Amino acid sequence: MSGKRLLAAAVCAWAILGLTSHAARAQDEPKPAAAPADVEAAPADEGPKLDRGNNAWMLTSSALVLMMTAPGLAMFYGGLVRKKNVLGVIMQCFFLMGLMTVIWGLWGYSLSFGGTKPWIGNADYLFMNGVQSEWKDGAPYVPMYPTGIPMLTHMVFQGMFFIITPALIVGAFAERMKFSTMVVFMILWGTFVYCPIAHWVWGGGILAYGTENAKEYGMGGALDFAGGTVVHISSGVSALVCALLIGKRLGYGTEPMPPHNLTYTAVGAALLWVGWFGFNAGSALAADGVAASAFVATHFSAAAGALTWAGLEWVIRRKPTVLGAASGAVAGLVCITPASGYVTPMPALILGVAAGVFCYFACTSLKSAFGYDDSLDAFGVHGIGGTVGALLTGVFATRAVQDLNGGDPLGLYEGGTLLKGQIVATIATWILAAAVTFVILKVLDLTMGLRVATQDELQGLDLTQHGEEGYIFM
Amino acid sequence: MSGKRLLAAAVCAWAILGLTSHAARAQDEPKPAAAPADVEAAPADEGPKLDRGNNAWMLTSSALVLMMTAPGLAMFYGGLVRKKNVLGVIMQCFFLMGLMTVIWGLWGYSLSFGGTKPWIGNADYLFMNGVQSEWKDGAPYVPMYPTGIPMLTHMVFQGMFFIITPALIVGAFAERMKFSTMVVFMILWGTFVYCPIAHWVWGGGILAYGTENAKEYGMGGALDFAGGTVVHISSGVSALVCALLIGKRLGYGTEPMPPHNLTYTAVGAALLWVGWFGFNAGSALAADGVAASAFVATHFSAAAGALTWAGLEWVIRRKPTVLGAASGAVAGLVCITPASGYVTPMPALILGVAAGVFCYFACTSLKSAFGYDDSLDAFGVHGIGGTVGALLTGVFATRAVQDLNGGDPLGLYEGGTLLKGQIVATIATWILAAAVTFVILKVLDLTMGLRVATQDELQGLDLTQHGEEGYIFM
Amino acid sequence: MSGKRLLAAAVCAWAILGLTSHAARAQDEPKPAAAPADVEAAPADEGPKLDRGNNAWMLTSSALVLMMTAPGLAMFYGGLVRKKNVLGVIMQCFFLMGLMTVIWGLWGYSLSFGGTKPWIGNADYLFMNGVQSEWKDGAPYVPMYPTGIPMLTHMVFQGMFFIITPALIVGAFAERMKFSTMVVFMILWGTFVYCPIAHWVWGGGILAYGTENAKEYGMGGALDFAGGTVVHISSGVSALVCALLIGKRLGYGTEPMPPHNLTYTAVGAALLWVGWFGFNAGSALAADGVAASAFVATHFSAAAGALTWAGLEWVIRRKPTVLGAASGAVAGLVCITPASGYVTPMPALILGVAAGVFCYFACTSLKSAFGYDDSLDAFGVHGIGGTVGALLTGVFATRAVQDLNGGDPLGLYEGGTLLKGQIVATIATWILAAAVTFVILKVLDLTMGLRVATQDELQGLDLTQHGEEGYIFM
Amino acid sequence: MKKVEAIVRIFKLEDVKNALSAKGIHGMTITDVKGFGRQKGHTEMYRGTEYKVEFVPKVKIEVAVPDESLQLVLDTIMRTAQTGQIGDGKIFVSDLNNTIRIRTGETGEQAI
Amino acid sequence: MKKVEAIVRIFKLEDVKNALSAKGIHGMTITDVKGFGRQKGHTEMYRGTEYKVEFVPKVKIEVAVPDESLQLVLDTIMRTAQTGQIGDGKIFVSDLNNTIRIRTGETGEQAI
Amino acid sequence: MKKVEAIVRIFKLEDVKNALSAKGIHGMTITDVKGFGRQKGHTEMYRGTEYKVEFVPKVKIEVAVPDESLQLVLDTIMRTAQTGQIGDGKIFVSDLNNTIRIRTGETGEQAI
Ligand SMILES: Nc1ncnc2c1ncn2[C@@H]1O[C@H](COP(=O)(O)OP(=O)(O)O)[C@@H](O)[C@H]1O
Ligand SMILES: Nc1ncnc2c1ncn2[C@@H]1O[C@H](COP(=O)(O)OP(=O)(O)O)[C@@H](O)[C@H]1O
Ligand SMILES: Nc1ncnc2c1ncn2[C@@H]1O[C@H](COP(=O)(O)OP(=O)(O)O)[C@@H](O)[C@H]1O
Repeated sequence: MSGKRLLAAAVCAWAILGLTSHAARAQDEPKPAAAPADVEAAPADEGPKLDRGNNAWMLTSSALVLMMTAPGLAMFYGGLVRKKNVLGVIMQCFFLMGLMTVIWGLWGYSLSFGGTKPWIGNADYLFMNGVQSEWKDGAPYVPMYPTGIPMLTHMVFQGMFFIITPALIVGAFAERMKFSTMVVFMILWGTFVYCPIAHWVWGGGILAYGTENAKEYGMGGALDFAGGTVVHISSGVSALVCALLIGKRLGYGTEPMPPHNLTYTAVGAALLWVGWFGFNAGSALAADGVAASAFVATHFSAAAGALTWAGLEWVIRRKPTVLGAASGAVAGLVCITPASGYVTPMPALILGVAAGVFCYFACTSLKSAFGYDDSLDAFGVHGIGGTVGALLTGVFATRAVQDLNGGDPLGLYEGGTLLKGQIVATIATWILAAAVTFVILKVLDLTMGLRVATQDELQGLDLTQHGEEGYIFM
Repeated sequence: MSGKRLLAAAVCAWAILGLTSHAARAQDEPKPAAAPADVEAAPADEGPKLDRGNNAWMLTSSALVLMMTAPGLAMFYGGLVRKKNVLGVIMQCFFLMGLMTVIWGLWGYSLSFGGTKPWIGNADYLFMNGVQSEWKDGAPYVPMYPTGIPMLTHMVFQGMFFIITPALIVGAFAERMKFSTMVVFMILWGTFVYCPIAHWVWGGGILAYGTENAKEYGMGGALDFAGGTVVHISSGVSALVCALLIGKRLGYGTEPMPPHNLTYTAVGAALLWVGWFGFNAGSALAADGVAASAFVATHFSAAAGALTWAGLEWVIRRKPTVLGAASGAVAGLVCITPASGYVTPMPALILGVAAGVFCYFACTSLKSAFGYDDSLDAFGVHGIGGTVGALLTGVFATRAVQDLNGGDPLGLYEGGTLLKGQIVATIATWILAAAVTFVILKVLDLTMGLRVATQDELQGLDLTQHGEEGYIFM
Repeated sequence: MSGKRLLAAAVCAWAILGLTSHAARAQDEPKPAAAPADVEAAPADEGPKLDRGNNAWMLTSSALVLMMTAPGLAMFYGGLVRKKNVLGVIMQCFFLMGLMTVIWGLWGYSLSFGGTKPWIGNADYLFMNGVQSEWKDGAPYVPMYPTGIPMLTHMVFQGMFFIITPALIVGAFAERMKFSTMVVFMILWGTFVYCPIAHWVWGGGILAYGTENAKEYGMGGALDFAGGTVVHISSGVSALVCALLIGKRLGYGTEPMPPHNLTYTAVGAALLWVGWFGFNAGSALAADGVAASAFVATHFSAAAGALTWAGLEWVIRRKPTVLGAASGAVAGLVCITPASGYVTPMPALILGVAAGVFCYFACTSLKSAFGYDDSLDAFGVHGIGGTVGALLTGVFATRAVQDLNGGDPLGLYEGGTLLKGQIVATIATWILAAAVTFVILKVLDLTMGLRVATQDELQGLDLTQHGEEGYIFM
Repeated sequence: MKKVEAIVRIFKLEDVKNALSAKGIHGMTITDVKGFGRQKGHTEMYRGTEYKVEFVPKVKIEVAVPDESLQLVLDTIMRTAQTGQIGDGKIFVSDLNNTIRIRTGETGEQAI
Repeated sequence: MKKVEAIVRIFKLEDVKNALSAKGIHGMTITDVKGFGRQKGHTEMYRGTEYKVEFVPKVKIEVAVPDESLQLVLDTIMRTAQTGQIGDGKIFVSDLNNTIRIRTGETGEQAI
Repeated sequence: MKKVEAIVRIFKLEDVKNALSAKGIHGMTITDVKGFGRQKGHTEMYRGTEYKVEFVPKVKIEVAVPDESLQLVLDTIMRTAQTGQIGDGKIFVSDLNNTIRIRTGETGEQAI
């Protein structure tokens, strides 16, 4: 019900936004997004020169972010489902590592980071042209990114985000979605939801802080250091739409569906925590002071989130659980993501606590109030946590970490005006994600069908979708 | 019995040490600890400049050390307990990642690394003041550490040590300790055991090699590259005290308590091995030749330890076991920790062999001789291995790796006098750890109680402390 | 049968090659292998100076490659065997981490990288002499490698390859080989198979691209960026010989032998994917543009391999499996290994597809056609994938990534002549690996025996070889 | 007294248990078993090759009942465990000489 | 011959087994089971919401005994498995027509 | 009708099952059990100290058979499960009052 209304609202809002955009297109192209804080001056003719320290850190970060999807998320989610569906979830994560990587290389990176049009990228980087090394006047030429890393490094680092973001959605329709439909859904979702939002926020589009585009359409734009909007709100909100459209699991509400292996879930959460250092500190695109600051903020928020969630259980239910501590850590990591490169350590603790509180109640009170079956709480943790984080970034971002406003304050707390841009970005992301996901799913529902047969759901996805069993212990 | 006597001794010794200290406080403040080998010259007014290579390595190392606690240690320990307690152990490790991080940020780092008083740090860095970025004369200012990394990087790297050290103790009281009591214990232990020792050895305190403080009270001080005293002796000795005071598990000695999942234990040991590169080579606080040397020493000692322990089993019991190889590798890693940045590869092999031999017999003959129930051999591996390592550092440390003595030899083997300082540091650490842990536990025993109810211990900590089960395979 | 013939052929071919070599030895020493692309100019007297960015990346890569063996390969292989043998496989991987490391430190590195004789290394680096830091004219002296990393870093990075290569062979004789025999076999195999091939290809020997040696005996030599010949062909071909000589598992072909824990296999595959970034991008021995390019090629090929294998199953068997996606990813990683530092992203996708197709049919049609029991498809994936990769490197290698031929084209595709050298290197590796492995196994068969007793095989290696059980869930 | 052993589909366990306790049968013992019968198992895949798994996971429900409530128990199980598809399972009935409640030492029907 | 099936608490298995072999009963077969009865299971938590787990893990001990040693076996199990708390379990006794030792083909009481 | 319960070695399960269905016995139920008997288990190691594991993993095969095919079933199991080593296992035979096929409600021998 409520879901339907929400979506209706979304669609209208979107239409309106759409119109304004058309009007807007008349305007002449805004100039490129401001280059990151620490671009190194370099001779105009040859572009930035290689910084091996930055490159070392960014390659490491790229590896860490891949690790987040598998084994990280695969174990975190895999442990939460029933035994008969463990491979189904792991397969979805693993297969997406292959699928989204190929899409990213062929067109995804170009649609996200090509040019600085307001709404979407361009074709400059299709098939890695202009990104890969070329043979140029008698020598290999390596296109460089402003922070002194090869563009290939930037591409592959961002490509890891393109993997984990759809993988997060898997939690919403776990234990019942048709594998074939999931594959098609993710191709469309990555292209029509992720790429536009990534371009808006990071590619110099309508929400990119301080750009002409943002001044034009985005009320100055938003700061999203590592993906509060692009990654977490987009996946979390889409997850909610999935949960509403695909419907509840058989027996949901009547029989218990306990996690079949919490040791995996705890291990997965720990790997997410570790990998998130690459995700957030890596988003500095350099091994500098901002990276160090983001690393610390990430760590502190995760810690505060874990203590808060487990603490709430302890107070309310009189027992702190492993799942609670793990969920809280993840919530803290989600919430700090957009803020990580802009806030100091103490506010990071506050964001962690906020994440713990909001996500705890989203996964308990909110979910039971509306009665949707977001199997693994992809919305409760990523949608809610991402939203809280995006907004609090507008409160706690400080020029003490990065001076992005010509010496003027950023966040509300230090007297800045960033918050309004954050609100706009949050709403825009909610709308795009909800609307496009809704349309894609409706189409797939009519064409391929979203859900496995009842018999198959009862027997489990492992055997029926993949012809395998997770454990054969006899 | 023996335990009691040992502790009595400890307390007396401590009292004495305490008095001298008071006398000593009259002295004027010693000057800062010598900066690490590779400080880079930098204009006096602006402090050391950022070295991105060093920072890249230190951020990576910080991530690796977190990974050691979970999933590393959580799986290593989790696999060794019985199924009904697997979550109990994992939860303790995971929860400590949150708890100790917050303490470290609020006061731990300041008490450990603030100032260079002889006995304990100061309040300079409380709540990250003087560590985090600040807005200073119209620009962000990033406080730097001498090796060209932000102080935030140094803080978070050291913070990871503050997590794993208490987590190591968990092995001693596994399967029977009350979760609530464990939480309070660790807060006190971190503050009153870890911080002082870290300050003594690394913070310019009474045991910091070559400092005035060390000349004053520490017989010249000790070399502890990555934590033989601070991490392993402190946790290992405290573990022994815990095992003695909390008593044996129900049925200990009468019924077998086999590890419920040795695959986890092996995986955990491998992750510890990998993470230890960050732990030891990261302790160079730079990506230089010393880091490379420490990396190699670590790897060689782990290898020798694994072969030695498994080899001893092969000879004595006629079967080499996975647990033996894993335990030996960890023993080798523990033993090389204090020496890693000071010894060449061949001595590293010797330390690994020594670790295998001493820890093997500590976990078999010694433990059965005294009959205490150190559930997962936290003392046998970390207490013994750390002690052996701290002493052998005094034998094999060489100026060929780091010239810390004005060109004069260091270790006994090359004719140096380092050993006496190592002995002093070892004894002082044993005493502080044993005495303070004893006092804390006694207080908690009287106030909160250390141990779960018998019924709960029989049913397992997972259900009774956390309301969860590790595996639900039906 | 077929196996026998193949081996006969091998031995003859080898004999011939052997003779030519003797003749050849008369020639005067070829000069050193060309230093890697990005050597930094440095004053002749003091050698290359430390590059902290490169060193940071290489230390990280070394850690990643160790992680590939355990937990990576240990879980990948461990999950594929039956429950009763899971520790047997994990133990072999873990024990090899210790064993091969010690051998590498004592003589392996020297035999592989000492001097530039055509056939084998020399004694320069025995026991780490000339590799470790020394006390030289009043200061510590750190021997450096041309890319600005300490030789210790190069040694330990290469040492990780010396661990995983033999560990890959474990897949061929899993579930039936005597542990003691395996230990002796690996010592001999590492010394007489790995070291010579590593020297030929990477140590300036007969196959090292562009060296005098290669011009002399290797038709110009081959490009093997990260180990298509040295690691994958050598281990894969040796694996086939092992499978043929040790014979089938009891009940092979009559009763199903399903993987006991596919969740481990999927997690292991994901860890291999992550670790492979260190393996391939690390083989640039620097954090430069080549490293970034290799990182991307690796990622793209793994992705294409996963999609291809799972896709083939989907088409042929109508169900894509987790094991298929995992196997395909590994096949793609194997195949790109020799090419990773020489090809652009799109060809990397092609190599991934080729790997998926060839390895799929090698593990199904080929294996069933010949009926050998290569338990975990070490030959099907590494032997075949490595061969396909080595040859396709000769097709797609381009000067656009590295200009190694004085500006002239490299691969067939851009009109170069590299392919013939690749073919020679592939054949030479097949022959050496097959012949020496055959001889070693025959000797061990007569002396120690290769296989456990039938009773032990039925009961499982965990209990009979190691006196342990993997899981005790009661 | 009689012992009733029913082999049923795993996902029917919850229903059967609830139906029985609704009928006042407050004790039973469950065992995980593997069944072999007309229902023909399934095929699984291993690296592109298929193999048959002939055993089907089932649960066995054991209930000791006084003779008079035997029929009730049988009917209840029949009704709730039935799907009509091959593989619904079997019920086996046999005699019990005695039952003892360990806690109290009670024997016979009051021990049930 | 009689067949004795005892459902007992997991942590009592060791004691019962030792007591029986002390009494000269040298063979038995153990099965992991889940029990449902007066003992009411426990609640578990899942992301802040609670749910009841009604099945309690138990072990079933099966012993085939010659009629003359039946009483001895029953008494031994009773004594060692008892805690007095709800959930101690049950013992079921039934007839065995025959027992065969596969190794030797012996039948009847000497096969036990 | 009779119920046959055979405790056999795990690796014999496949053979016994095949032999039985070759003989036209198309239904059986398998349970993982642990056995205690003359076969004395094994020792395991834990950090250099040894401990005995007295229980040996076995499987229990339960088959309900019409009286006339009882002997056939017993012989088949005997023959295929025997190795002659201690630990081959036991076969227990008992009476069944009734069998019901849940799917159809058929009772007695045609339900088997
Ligand atoms: N003769 C038998 N003895 C013991 N168990 C049996 C026997 N026949 C069938 N079963 C059990 O009943 C289950 C269902 O039987 P099956 O023949 O598959 O379907 P249906 O009960 O519909 O005829 C089997 O999986 C097996 O566990
Ligand atoms: N009627 C029954 N049939 C089969 N098993 C039963 C029956 N009643 C109880 N049990 C078994 O005995 C166990 C203990 O019974 P319960 O009623 O919980 O406690 P108590 O034995 O003290 O009365 C149960 O968990 C169940 O496994
Ligand atoms: N009295 C008994 N009651 C129930 N099961 C038994 C009994 N005696 C033996 N068994 C089962 O039979 C198995 C084999 O018996 P054992 O004495 O070890 O060898 P054998 O059958 O060759 O004499 C045991 O592991 C146990 O499972």
